[in-house]
Amino acid sequence: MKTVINEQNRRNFAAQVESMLHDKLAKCYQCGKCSAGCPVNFEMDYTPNQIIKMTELGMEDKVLSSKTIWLCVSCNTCSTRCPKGFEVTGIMDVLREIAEKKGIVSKVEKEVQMFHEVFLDNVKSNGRIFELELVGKYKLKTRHLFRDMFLAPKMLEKGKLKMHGEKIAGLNQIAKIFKDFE
Amino acid sequence: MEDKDVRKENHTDSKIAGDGSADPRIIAFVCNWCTYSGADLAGTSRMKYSDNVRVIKLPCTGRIDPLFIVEAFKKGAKGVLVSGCHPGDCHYTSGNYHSRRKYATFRDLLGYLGVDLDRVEFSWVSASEGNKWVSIINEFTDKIKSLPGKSTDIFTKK
Amino acid sequence: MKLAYYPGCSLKGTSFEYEVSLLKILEVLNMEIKEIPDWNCCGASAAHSINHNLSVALPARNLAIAEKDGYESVLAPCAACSNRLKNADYELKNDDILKKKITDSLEMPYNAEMSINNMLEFLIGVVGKDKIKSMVKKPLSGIKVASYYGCLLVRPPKVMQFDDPENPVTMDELVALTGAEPVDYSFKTECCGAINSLSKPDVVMALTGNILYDIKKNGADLVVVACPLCHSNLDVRQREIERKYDEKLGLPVLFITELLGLSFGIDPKDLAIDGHMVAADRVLKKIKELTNQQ
Amino acid sequence: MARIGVFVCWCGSNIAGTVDVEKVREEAAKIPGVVSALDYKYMCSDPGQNSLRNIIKEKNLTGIVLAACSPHMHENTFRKAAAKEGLNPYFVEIANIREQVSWVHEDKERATAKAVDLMKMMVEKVKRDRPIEDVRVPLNKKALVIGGGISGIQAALDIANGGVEVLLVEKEPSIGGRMIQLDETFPTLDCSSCIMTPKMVEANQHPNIKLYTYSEVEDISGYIGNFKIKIKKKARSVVEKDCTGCGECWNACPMHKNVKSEFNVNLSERTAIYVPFPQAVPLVPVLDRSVCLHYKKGGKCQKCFDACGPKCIDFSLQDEIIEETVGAIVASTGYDLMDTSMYGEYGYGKYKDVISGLQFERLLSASGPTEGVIKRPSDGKTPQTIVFVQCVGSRDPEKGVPYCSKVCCMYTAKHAKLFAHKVHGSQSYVFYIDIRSTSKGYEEFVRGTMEQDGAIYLRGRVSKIYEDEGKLIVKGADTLSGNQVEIAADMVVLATGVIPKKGSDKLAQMLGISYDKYGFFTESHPKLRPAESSTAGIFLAGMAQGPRDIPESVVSGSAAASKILGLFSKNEYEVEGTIANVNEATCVACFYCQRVCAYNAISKKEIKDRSGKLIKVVANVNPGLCTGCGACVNACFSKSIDVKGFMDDQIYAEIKALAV
Repeated sequence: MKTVINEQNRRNFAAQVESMLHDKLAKCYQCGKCSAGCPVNFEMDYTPNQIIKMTELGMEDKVLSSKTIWLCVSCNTCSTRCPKGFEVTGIMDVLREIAEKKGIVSKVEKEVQMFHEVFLDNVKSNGRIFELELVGKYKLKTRHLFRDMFLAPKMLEKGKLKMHGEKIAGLNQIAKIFKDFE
Repeated sequence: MEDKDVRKENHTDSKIAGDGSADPRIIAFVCNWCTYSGADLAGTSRMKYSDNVRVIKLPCTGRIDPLFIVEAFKKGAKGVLVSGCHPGDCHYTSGNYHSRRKYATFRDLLGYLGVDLDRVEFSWVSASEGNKWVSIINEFTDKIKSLPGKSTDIFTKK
Repeated sequence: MKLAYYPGCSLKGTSFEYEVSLLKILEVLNMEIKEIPDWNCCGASAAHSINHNLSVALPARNLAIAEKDGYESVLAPCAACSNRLKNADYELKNDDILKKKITDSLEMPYNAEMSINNMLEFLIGVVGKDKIKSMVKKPLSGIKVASYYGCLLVRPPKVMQFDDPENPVTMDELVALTGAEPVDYSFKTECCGAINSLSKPDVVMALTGNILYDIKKNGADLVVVACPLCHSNLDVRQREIERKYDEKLGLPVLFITELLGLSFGIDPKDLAIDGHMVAADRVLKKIKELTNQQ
Repeated sequence: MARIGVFVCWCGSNIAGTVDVEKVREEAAKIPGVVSALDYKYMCSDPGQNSLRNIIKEKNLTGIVLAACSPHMHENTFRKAAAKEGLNPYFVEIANIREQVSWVHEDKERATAKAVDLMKMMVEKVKRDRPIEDVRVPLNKKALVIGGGISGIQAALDIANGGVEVLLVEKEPSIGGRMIQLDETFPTLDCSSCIMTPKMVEANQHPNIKLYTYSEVEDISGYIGNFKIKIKKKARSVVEKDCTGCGECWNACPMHKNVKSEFNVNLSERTAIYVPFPQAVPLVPVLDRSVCLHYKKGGKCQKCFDACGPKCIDFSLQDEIIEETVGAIVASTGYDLMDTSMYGEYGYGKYKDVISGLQFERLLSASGPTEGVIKRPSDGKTPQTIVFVQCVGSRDPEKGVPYCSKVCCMYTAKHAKLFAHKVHGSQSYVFYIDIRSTSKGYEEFVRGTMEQDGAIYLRGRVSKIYEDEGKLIVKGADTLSGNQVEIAADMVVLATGVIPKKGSDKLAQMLGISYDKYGFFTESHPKLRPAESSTAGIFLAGMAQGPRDIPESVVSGSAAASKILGLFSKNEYEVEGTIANVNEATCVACFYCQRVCAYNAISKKEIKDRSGKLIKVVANVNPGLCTGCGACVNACFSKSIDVKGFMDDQIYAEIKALAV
């Protein structure tokens, strides 16, 4: 493990993250409380405090292709307990957004990323979530066709899965929002 | 030698004209504890700086009445420098804060009076900052020299 | 006070029980809420995960519509929805540049003065403890209930402004009002894995398993939640967790509205309790026996 | 009519090399009012000073200007010389033509012109000088020490040993402070009470020390040399002089279950009539009226009274106010521990076996609730695994304070060490962020805790602690290995951060000394005047100034004492006369001057006519407190206050002298 720091790249990346985050990376003094309390830390390749440090050092490729940013469930335990009030959850959002915009697909955690994408597509085309369609499209995309399928019959029986989705009247407004911000 | 002559020339010119910007009179109000000592240190270190400045020593920048600044301009100064201890380092605990706060409100009034605010400068020079004193004096003198004009330009509104 | 209602997608789908029970108890309480016309999805975790502006704009449309219709207060029973609405409102309050960008896109003004209530805030703050207490016809004494809050109701505290983020008590207070016994346990605000339910089922089962076994260990008869996401992880995934860890749980997971409904003496069927994956029959039977004794 | 003498010094070639001193002298002679002008090679030399003195005498000078080196060099020299000839020393002004002219400029003509300007300024200034008398404040040679912890006791003993009378005021029933609560001290592991108790006894028995325990300073006025103080001696309900400290009363007290012992940090109970700990000084109990049945149940219970042999319990005793005058004060009020129950994630207050560092000290202490055997508060079992969490409250701007509490790294290392010594085969884990062990022997001590005593150190904070099947599960991080760590512990000790003693801000306001935003007293200068407060005559010691350890507290106590002994070595305190002065005729009593004064030097003065009728109220400058900074002059709207030596007319004259 070795990193050669390129001053310009380091500054650019850190500045980009800081401006999106509205917070200073230098605030973090690496106490590790975020990592100590993170419920999904056990699956991560880098701990949250490492991600912060790596961002500060400009290790863009490693950070953006890490499992960590996609495993984060935004439970906010880290930010809530951070003694420095640093936006730990916020930085994960920012890094995901940068990765998404750059088209970097996480090799290991692409499913989480795909889920978010399918979810937003669903919102875009219906205005609301049509769960059956969401699940179906997600399964097609990830090809995990049979995962969780055993749940389906009972859910259908209980009335949890609606067979028809609704589209909202103001779909044009939703389309505009997506156009403006996508 | 030639340099010297040029300066001599300037000096005499200003004396005759009395308002040239080539040899402006600069008055510095400084506190006794930090800046005055810092200026002394520049001396004991034999640093050289512009000789346009005349220092008026006060116990603390908190003692500096903004009207002193007006008076200095009235008496022909082309630039006024106020310098004291760094924030938090005041020999008298909080005098420099008072002076800063006072100046913040007084600045508008100075502007209203027609004083070109570029001609007033505030700085913090500690007793150990002889070099800072030198560069502040030199830079401020150069700045004043670069400003257009005659003494009447200081009070732009008449 | 006019109260707007933002159901969110889950209440119209997998967590229809939540809406059914909510509307039922409001009927009993003689209170009215009005669904925000033509509301849209808040964007949930997906939006804030990959597109910050979208995560503010989508909720903002709903808030702006509510404001236009003259509402000052909105109820969002889904914890995730209320979290996103509060977040959007917070950002719009504190970032004028973003606010301009968003309202320009929406072509609607929004003053960011809406009071956004999650289910618990609504029950305690709008309905009121006294009114709830007065409606309790069949106290659930003898039933041990664990309140599970999860993440989204309490965190981040500076935005949610609700209860103690480490030791919340609001839901326990509501449980106590029904006559049931609140059960204390350590994982009240631990994360269940939330949105990664579909994409990382193993992770979700590990987290949810921790919570459920801790609840079980502390002797609860059932769990109450105020979040459809928590509910689907705790309820829908429970059988799988039992299989994975080879230990029976059998913990019915009810929405807080359902528990209140039971104590009001409403028929479980009217509260759609039979819509859950984990059958609540045993507990319902116990409740019936207890209330018969009273 | 002014008769000014101007003396231009060559300083060898130091000045004369760059400044045409003769020209300066010639220019001086031309100024109206200058009756004598002279240049000389070395004005500061004996011949130089002599000629100065001769001319003062001969020409009957009213003021002198020296165009010479910086006033910071020789102003005093020349003032003394002038004073010898009967001239008021403040009629001496210095034009600094060395440090600020000859040494910093090269062009002789221009340097000379500047030197002339500076000389002219000073001539105009000296013309307007008024005689100034240095102020002499008589000193009441008695000191007050507020706070009877280690730093206060040290200060009191040192002052008393210097032959000065000391009043030592302590809020609690016994002196000893925090140090007497500690078990052993780092890095030497000597027993705290073994080294503290003799000092307490010495303070109690010292002929020059008067002890006021269970007492508080209620009011302070005045200034250096002359502080008027009021001490409230709270009613003890026990007549001190008769009490033998036998203990019959507290043994008889029926209230022995419900009141938590403050001294043992809630780990044990105490009675209503009690001494906080067996070695208390003085060994006289206090009756806590807020819990005593006698007061609660209308006088029915008097079991202690009945049990008392010498009959020294008096339920009717009242608070007493004692008035004293002292010349100097030491403020050494110490510290409190932060309340860590705000960390919901750590469960302090919820889980009995999550305790604070100070509580662990009591568990270690032979005089503590468990007699030095480490037992869990929940079930009394001896813990085998303890997790220590550092920086709880410290370095936490969100929930606690941003500063480092300084002592926690060391006391945690000590705790882990003592735990290893007391419970063989046990294991401690220490979560830390950085280890601060910067004094003599400290780093070796911490290393020893790891290397010899086997404590495992993990670099990271703890995020959550919860109970599971009788164990405390500690979820922390080790950032060095990049791991989330879970440890099942029997007990957790939180290294709680320190904050100033509750009410220290109020005391500071009463004393008129400055304090920071946390309530720690601020020193007059952080480097050069660390023992002095911002107010003359008031000195600081111990943790009241900020986190520090025992040796530092002792040093600071001694430093304050030596400052006071130095002050008291003279009969009067001399203040430079360059202080503020009020023109009572024009003062309009707006008291803006009072608001800006950093030294509390301005008070309201009532002017009355002969019949005692109030005519007006004016500002009044206390010469013992004023430092002559001049902030008040600027604040004054009616131009009624001025600083001697830097009067408005003098400064305007200086500006005028520079007119181009």
